[in-house]
Amino acid sequence: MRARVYVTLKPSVFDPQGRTIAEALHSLGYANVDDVRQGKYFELDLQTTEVDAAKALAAEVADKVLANPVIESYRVEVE
Amino acid sequence: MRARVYVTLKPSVFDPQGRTIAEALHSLGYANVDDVRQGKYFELDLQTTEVDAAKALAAEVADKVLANPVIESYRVEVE
Amino acid sequence: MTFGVVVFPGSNCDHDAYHAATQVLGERAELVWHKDTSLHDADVVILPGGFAHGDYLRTGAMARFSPIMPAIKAFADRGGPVLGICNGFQILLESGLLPGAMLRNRELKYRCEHLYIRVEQTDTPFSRRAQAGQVLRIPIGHGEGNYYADADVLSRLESNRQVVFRYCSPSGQVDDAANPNGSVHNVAGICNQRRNVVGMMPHPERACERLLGGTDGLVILQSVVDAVAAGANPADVATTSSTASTSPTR
Amino acid sequence: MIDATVLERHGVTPDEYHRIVGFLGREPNITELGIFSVMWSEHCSYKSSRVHLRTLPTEGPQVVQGPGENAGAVDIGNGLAAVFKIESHNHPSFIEPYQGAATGVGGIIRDIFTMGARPIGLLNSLRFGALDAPGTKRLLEGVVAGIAGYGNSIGIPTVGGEVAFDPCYAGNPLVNVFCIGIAKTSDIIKGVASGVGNPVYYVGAKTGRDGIHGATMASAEFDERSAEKRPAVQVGDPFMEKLLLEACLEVMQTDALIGIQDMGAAGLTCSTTEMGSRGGAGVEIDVSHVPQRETGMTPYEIMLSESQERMLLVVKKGCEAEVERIFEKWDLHAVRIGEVTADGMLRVKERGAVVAEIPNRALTDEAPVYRRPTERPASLETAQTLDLEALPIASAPDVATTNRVLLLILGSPSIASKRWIYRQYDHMVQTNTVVLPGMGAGVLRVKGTDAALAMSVDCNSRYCYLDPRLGAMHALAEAARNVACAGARPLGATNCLNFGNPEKPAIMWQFAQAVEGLGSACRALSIPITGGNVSLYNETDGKAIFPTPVVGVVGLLPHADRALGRRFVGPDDAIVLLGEGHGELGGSEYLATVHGIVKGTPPSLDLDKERALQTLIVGLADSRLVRSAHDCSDGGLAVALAECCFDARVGADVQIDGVRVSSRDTINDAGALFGESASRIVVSARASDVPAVLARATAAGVPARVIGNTGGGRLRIAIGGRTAVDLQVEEAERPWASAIADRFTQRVA
Ligand SMILES: Nc1ncnc2c1ncn2[C@@H]1O[C@H](COP(=O)(O)OP(=O)(O)O)[C@@H](O)[C@H]1O
Ligand SMILES: [Mg+2]
Repeated sequence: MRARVYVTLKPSVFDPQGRTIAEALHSLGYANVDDVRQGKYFELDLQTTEVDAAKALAAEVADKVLANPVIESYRVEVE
Repeated sequence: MRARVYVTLKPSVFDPQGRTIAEALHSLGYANVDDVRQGKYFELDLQTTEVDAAKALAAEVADKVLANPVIESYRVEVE
Repeated sequence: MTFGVVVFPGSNCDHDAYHAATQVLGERAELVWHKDTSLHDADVVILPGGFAHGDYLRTGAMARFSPIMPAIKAFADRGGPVLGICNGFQILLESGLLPGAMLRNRELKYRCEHLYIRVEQTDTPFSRRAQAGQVLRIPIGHGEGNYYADADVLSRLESNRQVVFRYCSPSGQVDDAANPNGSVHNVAGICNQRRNVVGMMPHPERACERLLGGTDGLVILQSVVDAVAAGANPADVATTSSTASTSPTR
Repeated sequence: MIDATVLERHGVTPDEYHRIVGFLGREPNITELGIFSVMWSEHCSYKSSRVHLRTLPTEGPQVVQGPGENAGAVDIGNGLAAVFKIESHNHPSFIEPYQGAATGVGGIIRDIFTMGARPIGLLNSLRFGALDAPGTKRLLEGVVAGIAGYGNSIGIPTVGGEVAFDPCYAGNPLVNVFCIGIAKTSDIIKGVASGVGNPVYYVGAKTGRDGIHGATMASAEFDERSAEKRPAVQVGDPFMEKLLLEACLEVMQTDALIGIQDMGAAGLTCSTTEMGSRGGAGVEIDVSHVPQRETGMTPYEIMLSESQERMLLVVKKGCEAEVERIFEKWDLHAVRIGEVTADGMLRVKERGAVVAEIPNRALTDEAPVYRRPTERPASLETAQTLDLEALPIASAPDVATTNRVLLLILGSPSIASKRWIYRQYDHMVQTNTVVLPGMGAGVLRVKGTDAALAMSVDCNSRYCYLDPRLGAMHALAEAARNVACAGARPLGATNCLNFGNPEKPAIMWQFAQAVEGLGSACRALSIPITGGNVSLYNETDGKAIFPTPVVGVVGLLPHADRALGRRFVGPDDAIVLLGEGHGELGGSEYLATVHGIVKGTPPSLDLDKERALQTLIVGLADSRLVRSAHDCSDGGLAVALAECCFDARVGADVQIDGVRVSSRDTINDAGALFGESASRIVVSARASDVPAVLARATAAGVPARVIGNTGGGRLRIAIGGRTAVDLQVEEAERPWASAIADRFTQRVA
């Protein structure tokens, strides 16, 4: 089973990388892009075949390893 | 309107970060996680209000700037 | 002759290249701001190391859109010698002047130290003074120097003899133990098909003075001084092919 | 509106509040209270430390700038000055190691370029709990990556530092970062605001709610517009700082600038008031002009935000366009937010309406100063009592056991090679690095001259715990000795005083003692203090760290190519020991690593002897009479000798005298090999130069003796003719080289 984990900086944390990308896009003429925030994205291949177990496992892994709870939050999806 | 862009290394490209995380997870006892691949995730705030236009814009930005076609592929979602 | 050293926002080895060109080689050099659209009278262009635009998206990803890039492309198309060092190499890859891409070092850590590279090809403007198979001790300093190209591109690179430098042991052995970042085929530097554009991860400008622990980088910079003096369009440079083995032992 | 709870949340005592009301002649509003609270905080006002710091020697003919500006500066000849300072980022690094360390690097770099100097080098001094304790590796990895992430990106080489591990830092790691830059002495720029009507500019990152300190945080209770939750963690933006660095240095080339200061701790508040107070002027700003990253920010939040990568400039009237143009070139927008006034007030407006009005002096010069009570901790007696006879070891020495002990010490993380760490730092960018990290003090040549600067940061906190006064003297002496070993004459020092809670008399005693010791060592060695930083309240669960006064010393080598490293250069050189060992084991690495105790009194330190030794080694280097020099400190002579062999793979065959510190010979051997007597240097010299070396030493009054020769593949040390240590250099090097790296092996197939 495949789980997807999305890790993003908490909304209150400044994201200089996203801002720099947004500014670069503006200078390329993409004025319609107001803002960019950059996060991380993980695909996990799990041996689990049950959706709930997979979700729980992915969330635990996200919480413990993939995300830094001090500044980041995460979201888990299972397909 | 918000667009989400997911950038991942092509399957044929070795992902040292994903590999390292997978190994770390194994050593922490998560034997159920077969493999991990790490990608990037972008949230774009667009001024566009039409779904199709937003999608097209996000795809263009992804294609031109956010992803490197030599090693990466991308996926776009609009909410 | 004049070195044109391009300054991107976030370049930080620009002054080092400038120093090597002017103070060590005694040549002229000019810093070219990335928003310029002309290289003025540069005879050779250096894209220096550093972190253009912070390398926030990908190394070199944003620099390739700089206003100066069309002039660099045109210069390269005319056969002018272009050297991308470290971040400059990454920019050349992103802008398509050289094939392939960079991944993070396989150990995921930035790595700075003196290393050894073997000169594989001597028919480029940046290696013509070296001996084929010569081992150079030159520092690296990068977190994303893990060169990648897919199998087709790689075999084309090898058969066209476009791998100019490979990481090796002090005695010239090309093997995995000598590979600091996981690059395919121990690639430390490559050139384009026309051989006038060279990209390399190690920093020759850091190895030009005895005081700083070695002068092996000089051969690279002096090569291009020779090339320009010879008025050589690199395409015309004697194509005496180098003798170093083209496929590394893995 | 302002009640006891609000005061407490701002860390303002009732007495202090009384004084605030006195200065204003009325009750402050919440914005004013916030401004007072940060300016009167320990961090900004030095209220507990100031009376002690005043006693430090800060003068000397070489001093261009002493304490009080953003950084200190010393004259290095050729019309140039070295500008340097050290600063702590302990607490933020504990909360978020990567960003905490990264923003610490960013902050100290701003302090240097603010002075008009181009930063050319960084050092870092790190302290963690035991490396194998839970959490330490993650902290270390994050801190090192953060330092690398910021310093590498901005292009300033990290050329040295120190890392030590001790359980006392488990809940409170220390991250101190040192930066040095070079300026033309005539071009040094100060953080002053002057010239009534001159515009005040803001440039750099936009202001967000980040970094508004918990203790001084506004809450919905006293301001309905503020959000309830604010992150304490700030994210560094080295790319922005690189742009700021280049743009500011370019602006400084013009005559448009009156003064400049970075917005560090207490952000806009601190920079406006300090600049005004230094210039004897007032500053008036309108917060509505301040670029903001978030919506609905209050004046309180804007004034107290500690968003990174921001600078405040006072520009000559009429030069606005010139300044704005330079910043635009670097894609930075300099924004005029106010002007210099004549009335000495900090006046803050919001869309024209005054929201705070405070005399600058009340915030700076008139800030509270406390002479807090001190008391020698009773427990010190026990700690200082060391009974060598009680150590559980055999009495008859044998080579195998002593070899094992040496290997154990070499593999102790505090002693072991820090290569795994400094390999992650770009230490060569700017092409000035003459002596690489790992070889002793960092040495950077000064382009355009023959000279080089040497620098080192040091502190043995075990010594400082056992005797803070003597420990601090050792810290200065060791840093200076490391610099001298590179061949450089020490010119000046900076210090970062990391201590526990100053409201506890025992901690305050440690602090007072350490400052006293530091001052007396500085005077004896003629090394003035040009600046520094104090970090107090380093405690977790009421348990303080060892007192850790980290000292950074900067020295000058007239000829860069005469710099020395620790490593033996080749075989058949004579090994000479300068100075004498007395087998002092108190507070030693030997006791800590082998016996797990921190006890006794630190080695004695005779500053006259130290001075003679340092003068001698600088002269020997300058005359090219020695080929390598290595300070003998942590781990003693045996460790120093081993380190001279490492990386070079040159062996050594050495005979030393025994010492008598115990009835048992094993302990006497330990004293001779691992005792940490001060003022000793191991040098190597060509055999033909030995007479000259010894003659110089005699003339200087420094004991010196040939103790052996370099060469071969073994490290052999005999004591009084009897072999004590005998190891293959490679075997000795293994635990030293791999102790840290092996704990992080992360190799992907
Ligand atoms: N955190 C660090 N960053 C860079 N270099 C370091 C660091 N820690 C130690 N080093 C380098 O390793 C070497 C040994 O450090 P240390 O044991 O403190 O030396 P010494 O005993 O001479 O004071 C020095 O050259 C020092 O600069
Ligand atoms: Mg030290």
